[in-house]
Amino acid sequence: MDFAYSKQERRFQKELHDFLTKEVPTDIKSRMLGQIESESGQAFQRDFIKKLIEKKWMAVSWPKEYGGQAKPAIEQLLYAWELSYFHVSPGQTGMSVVGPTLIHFGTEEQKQTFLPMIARGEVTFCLGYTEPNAGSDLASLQTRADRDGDDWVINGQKIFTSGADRSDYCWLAARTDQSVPKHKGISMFLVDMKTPGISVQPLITLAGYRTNITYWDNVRVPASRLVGEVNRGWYYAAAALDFERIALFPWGRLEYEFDELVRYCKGTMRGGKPLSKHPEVRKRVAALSIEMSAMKLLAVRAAWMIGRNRIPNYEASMLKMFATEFQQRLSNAGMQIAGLFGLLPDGAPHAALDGLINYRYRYAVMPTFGGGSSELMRNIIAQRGLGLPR
Amino acid sequence: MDFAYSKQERRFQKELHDFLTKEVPTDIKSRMLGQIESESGQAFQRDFIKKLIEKKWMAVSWPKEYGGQAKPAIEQLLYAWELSYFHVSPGQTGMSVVGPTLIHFGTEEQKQTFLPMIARGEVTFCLGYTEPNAGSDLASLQTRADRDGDDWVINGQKIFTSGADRSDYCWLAARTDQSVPKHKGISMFLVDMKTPGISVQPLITLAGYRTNITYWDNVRVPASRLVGEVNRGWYYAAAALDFERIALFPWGRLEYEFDELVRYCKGTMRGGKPLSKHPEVRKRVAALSIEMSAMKLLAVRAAWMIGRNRIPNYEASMLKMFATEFQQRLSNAGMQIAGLFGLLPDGAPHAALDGLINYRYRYAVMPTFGGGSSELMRNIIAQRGLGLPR
Amino acid sequence: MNLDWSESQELLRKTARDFFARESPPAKVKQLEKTPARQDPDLWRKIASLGWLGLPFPEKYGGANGSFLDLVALLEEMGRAAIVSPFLSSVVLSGDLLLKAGSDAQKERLLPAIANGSAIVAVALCESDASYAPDDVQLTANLSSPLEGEELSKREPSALRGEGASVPPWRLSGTKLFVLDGLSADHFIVAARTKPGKGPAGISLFVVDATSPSITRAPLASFGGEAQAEVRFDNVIVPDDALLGPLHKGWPLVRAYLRRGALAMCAQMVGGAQQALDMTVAYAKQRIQFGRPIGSFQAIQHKCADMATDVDTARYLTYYAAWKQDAKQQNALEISQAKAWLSDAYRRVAREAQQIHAGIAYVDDHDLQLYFRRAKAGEVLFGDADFHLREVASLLKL
Amino acid sequence: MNLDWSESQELLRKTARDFFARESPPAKVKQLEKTPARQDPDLWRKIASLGWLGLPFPEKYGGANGSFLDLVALLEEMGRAAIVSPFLSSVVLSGDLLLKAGSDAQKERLLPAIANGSAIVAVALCESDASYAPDDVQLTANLSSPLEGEELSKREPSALRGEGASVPPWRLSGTKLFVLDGLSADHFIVAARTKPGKGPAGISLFVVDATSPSITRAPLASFGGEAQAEVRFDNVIVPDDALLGPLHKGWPLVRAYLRRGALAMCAQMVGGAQQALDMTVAYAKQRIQFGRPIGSFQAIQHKCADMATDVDTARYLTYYAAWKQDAKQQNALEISQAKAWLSDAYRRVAREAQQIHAGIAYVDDHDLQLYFRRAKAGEVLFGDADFHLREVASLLKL
Repeated sequence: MDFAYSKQERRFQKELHDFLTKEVPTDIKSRMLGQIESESGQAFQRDFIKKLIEKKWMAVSWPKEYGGQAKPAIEQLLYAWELSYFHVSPGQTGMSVVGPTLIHFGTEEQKQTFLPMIARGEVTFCLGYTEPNAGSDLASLQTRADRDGDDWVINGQKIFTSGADRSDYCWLAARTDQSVPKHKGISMFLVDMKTPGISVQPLITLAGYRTNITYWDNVRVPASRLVGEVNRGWYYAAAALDFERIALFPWGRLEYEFDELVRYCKGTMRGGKPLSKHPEVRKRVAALSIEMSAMKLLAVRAAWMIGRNRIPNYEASMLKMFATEFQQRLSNAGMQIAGLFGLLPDGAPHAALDGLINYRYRYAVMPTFGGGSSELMRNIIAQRGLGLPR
Repeated sequence: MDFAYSKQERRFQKELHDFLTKEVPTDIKSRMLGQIESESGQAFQRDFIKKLIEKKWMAVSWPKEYGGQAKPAIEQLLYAWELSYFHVSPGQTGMSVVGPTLIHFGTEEQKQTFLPMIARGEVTFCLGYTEPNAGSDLASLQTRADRDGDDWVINGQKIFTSGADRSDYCWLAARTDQSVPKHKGISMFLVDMKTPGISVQPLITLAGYRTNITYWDNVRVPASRLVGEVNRGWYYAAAALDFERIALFPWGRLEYEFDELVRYCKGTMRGGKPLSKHPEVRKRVAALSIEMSAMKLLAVRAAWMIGRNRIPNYEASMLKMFATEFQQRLSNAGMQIAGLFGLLPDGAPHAALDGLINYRYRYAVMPTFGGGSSELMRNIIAQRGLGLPR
Repeated sequence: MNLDWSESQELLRKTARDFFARESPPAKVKQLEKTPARQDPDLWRKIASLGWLGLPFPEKYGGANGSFLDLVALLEEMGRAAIVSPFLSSVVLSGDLLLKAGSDAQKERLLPAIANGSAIVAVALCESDASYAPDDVQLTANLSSPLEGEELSKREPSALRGEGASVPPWRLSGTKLFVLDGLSADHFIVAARTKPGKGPAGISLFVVDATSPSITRAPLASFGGEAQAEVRFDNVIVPDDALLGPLHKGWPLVRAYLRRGALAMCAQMVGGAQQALDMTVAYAKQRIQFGRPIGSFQAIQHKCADMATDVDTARYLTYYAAWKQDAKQQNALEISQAKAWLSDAYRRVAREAQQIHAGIAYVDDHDLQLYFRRAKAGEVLFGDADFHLREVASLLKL
Repeated sequence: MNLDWSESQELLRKTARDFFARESPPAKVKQLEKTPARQDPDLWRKIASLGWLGLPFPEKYGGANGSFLDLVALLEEMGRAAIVSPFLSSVVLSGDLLLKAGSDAQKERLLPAIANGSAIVAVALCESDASYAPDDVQLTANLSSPLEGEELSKREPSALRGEGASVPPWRLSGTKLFVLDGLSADHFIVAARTKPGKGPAGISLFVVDATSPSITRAPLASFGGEAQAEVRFDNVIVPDDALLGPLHKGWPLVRAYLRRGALAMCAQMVGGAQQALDMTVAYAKQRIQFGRPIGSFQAIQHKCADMATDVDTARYLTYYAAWKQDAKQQNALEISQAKAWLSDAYRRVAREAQQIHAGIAYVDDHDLQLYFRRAKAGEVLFGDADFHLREVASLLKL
């Protein structure tokens, strides 16, 4: 047993860290609140992608023939961790979902068309999975794609289509066969968001950033944009989700939040002494540090398994569940430590950590149901991991 | 809205309290650990019953025509609370299960035979419900009673038949009809424990007291000892259980445990000051005091509803669930406060509170599944209380 | 023993529920939250016309002589509707401080005005620590500069020297944070140091005209929805008769204010938690996934059962403390028990409500978010769980 | 990075699991728990014959030069089988203290004896507080009364004056509580005050022959199953060369002992928690209620998922701390993190295991109770969660 990073891994980590420390300005770090969805944040991310491409760090996980670095899983984890610590996560959907799926399952034409664009950061994607009546039960989705000559014609409605208003393509799941059990009739499409018939309606979230409802009204998509094989979409999505849960979930953000909370506790006087000298605060922060370590170890385990070509099944679900629930406990503890100052959001005078604490508390609501609810994760751990009967 | 006890209620409570303070020796109080199941504890209880009968306090809840006091529900609660605070709970099964069921559903002959004996504390009962394969799913019990002439012939096995080794009668649930859905074919019997064919095998529990497995081998019971009507046993048991959950569960014991824990914290020096001056201990005990208050209020609510002839359905389940889970938190907190001294049971030198803390930690394991598991209670709250679909 | 509301209380509850549903529906509440002052004069006038602004006051001040449980009934409905108004600040708290400690003149001037809605009075307590501890009160109230040759020690205010004597006015300087309803207030009750130092001694309360040009106010846009403000007092001159209660010995009044505020918050929080539970149960019954209502899944049922238990325990802890208040029994312990419990319980309920609603309630204008945000603010306001657990420990004489 | 055990560790794990299943099945463990000393000489000999009693020692002392992770592999299986033995006391802890601080003579005398099983050494630390704090060490070690005319200040022990000098022996007086394996021990390592007072200064360690007639021992029948004892030292005379490590400066050794003990406990607790989970999952698959295996109910599945998460996180926190130990990196933080976590996690796992097993495991001789009881003892031994959270806070420089 050996928890040490290899020399190469350490070098990569240090290089990343130095680069990010240099390139990501402190004021973005301290004001990253929802920036990913803001105009200025978007502009920063676009510029930042160019720098990543210069460093050949854009597609670290992909095979070299597709413009990637073919980095091993542990380095992918380090990459995702460091970038998310600094709150830069360029082209996440393209890099982590679309790219890998195309590499494994896409047609040759799809690979040649999309992979280089993704690797160069020239194209953005939104995910068209969830529907008003298909959340946890994603396989019950009703958006349909009907074959009409060389095209598929798409009709339906999607919700939580984050980034739909500024993405070039939608990675869309639609039903291509009504006659088979529900998860067997789904296909995946690459849909140009400029295609007529798509309309996008904003939804503002509790955390303040924008997501969307998208309406699909006779949207014609060429058959060449059906990913891989027809009716195999469910398996592609599941494979992508497993992948996404492990390496590219932005767990580094939690470490950043923890570090900032520690800084807040040390730097904030309350009752004549720093918060970090209050026994209750000390105990709370100490407990959080343990969960932080546990989460990192679960992430390392999952990445290590992938590196050994073992497929994490329940392990990925455990990580996702633990990390997202920890995030709620972390942000809640931050709010409790900040007291009344935690009630103030970004922009309000006196807001604790410039509103970071408040933002995270609002944001942390989502990950325990987004991308597979904690309830589903527990089902998976029990059934796949422990072999309990359905 | 008025939480005040009436003058009569207060008088009854005071009378009880004064009586118990006088009659229950401190050394029994402080050494009550498992006494109910011990020889000396049994002897004390037998003597104590005589005193209760003198005070006409034996059958406080029963109608006067059956030797009872017909006390209103709130006074029944006070009675159960005070007695259990002092760890005396004479004839619990007879008073709380057998008696009320006979009063409501028994034949005239059964009432006349049994009620006066119970009211005078002359007869003891054990409960024959649970079987090895019928726990939470009690309705699947397999012990059968077959009609043979004027008798029923009972065959089967029961488990957790507490007191079977020293009870006069068993209040036994057995299947009298194999052809109907499972809860519809059950009847209740009053079985003399001296009947040939009954054998009793001890089971020692984690808490140290004895319960039993009972084997029933062609046990002949006269038809007159089938309670009420044939095949109605399930409804009688359910009615008795609801009743038992509310008024006569020994919640007063928890208050005693809490009070003793407070005494321990105030009287035990650790690190040069009383435990009660340690911030962690203060916080923990304060939190327990709140749960204690909440539990009392849930008990008062249930009793008050009964007094108003409203039937508590989910409210009784909520009380049972909350109180038993609180008991685990309380005993666990006690163990944590006592540290290494909490590991020592009754009889060991240095045992915290003479082993009370350790005993309660072991005992508290049981009530969250005994008498209806917390899982079932939550099902009931959700389905009966909130109307969620099955 | 009677755990039912009285008939008149039931009527009040029903009237209030219908009124708020009609006059302050969630959409309107959310609009109001986007305004700086978070006060709707129109709604306020309508509430006033129902007589609720004088509910706890004696009749001679235009009040209805209501009990604290009457207030609880009303506050619970306010919490259920998640309404935003200065009711708590002005009626429940400032009104009570005036009743407890005000001179006849102060009471006559302000209570009828509060009761008819023409004056809003807010309490300015917290400063840079926002900890509800006496040390946090550092705003100074000094007597105006002495006249030539006058000794400071002789410059006692009239409260100490008997009526009628005149002294130079007080000058208040400092900054108050988290002043509830600080922007809509017409008057402040300000906790100030009349003797420099720390601790509870030397704190006095003053009634201050909020429109003084030496007062600057700015909103603190709490995400909880309540109307918080920062209020700067820049050498604000107030007359001697502005002193509310005893000189230097105002802290017991502040403690009473905090306790009453905590209990009133509990009542609001019970209403909010009940509403979050009701919304969740209704949603779980109609939301279909995997071919069944999600409310039929055991995991959802058990969450809902725990929520119901949190709500019921919170409700009775609150009612019990309120009943003791009306029965004139010591209830500091019961208040702190209720508030410590509710601080956690409402948050747990709101959190599970969000989890069961999942995505649909993560949308900013979903009504459930009102409760998610109120729960967090309620947790902290008038003392969080840690604060009240410390109180409980002291009151248990540990 | 490699999260697999090595081949030799896998072999050790398998050998140990098979061995304990065969030689120390639950029924035997429960019998052993009923004896006062809680030590099975026969089992001990068999363990010795496998070479495990010298696992962490250098070869020259009859050891196998194993790593800490090797120990973890073995301890985990001991925890899984819930065995009762002085392995932790004698091999893992006393052996390590001797290696760290012993003189050559002490090492040569005791380590081979520990390794071949002929000597059991136990550590006597706790007294009336049982708090693992230096103030709790009050047992006194005084030099024997001075000779006529001799000044006390000159009576430094040989450790300070160079080898060979002879001084009168030490006299130890006091009572130790919760001495693990105190009844079966042949020698004690005793923490004593060589200077009166409080705090860490002035504490020294002594190796004491446990068979001294001035030592009285009595069992403390912990319900956790581990062999606790009360040991009285009534003016026990020990020679000067009994001093282990530096005079007056023994506390750092005690701290190292506590940390190593905490980590070793973690390894045992991981094994026990895994076993409780495995038993529960197996039971939930076969126990039928309502016509289905109870493991098909979502409430049971979610409990099991949480238990598995507790076990996995506990496992990797422990392995990580152990790996750092072998890598000679500072791991005080990681140890305290692991122990704080396991103190709660194992108890949670054991509690849910009991709840899912329900009645059947409430019977005293059900195997699951071993784990329920071990979990509670493990929670407290070598520092409970609160203790280690305070450590974590300090180590994080909060």
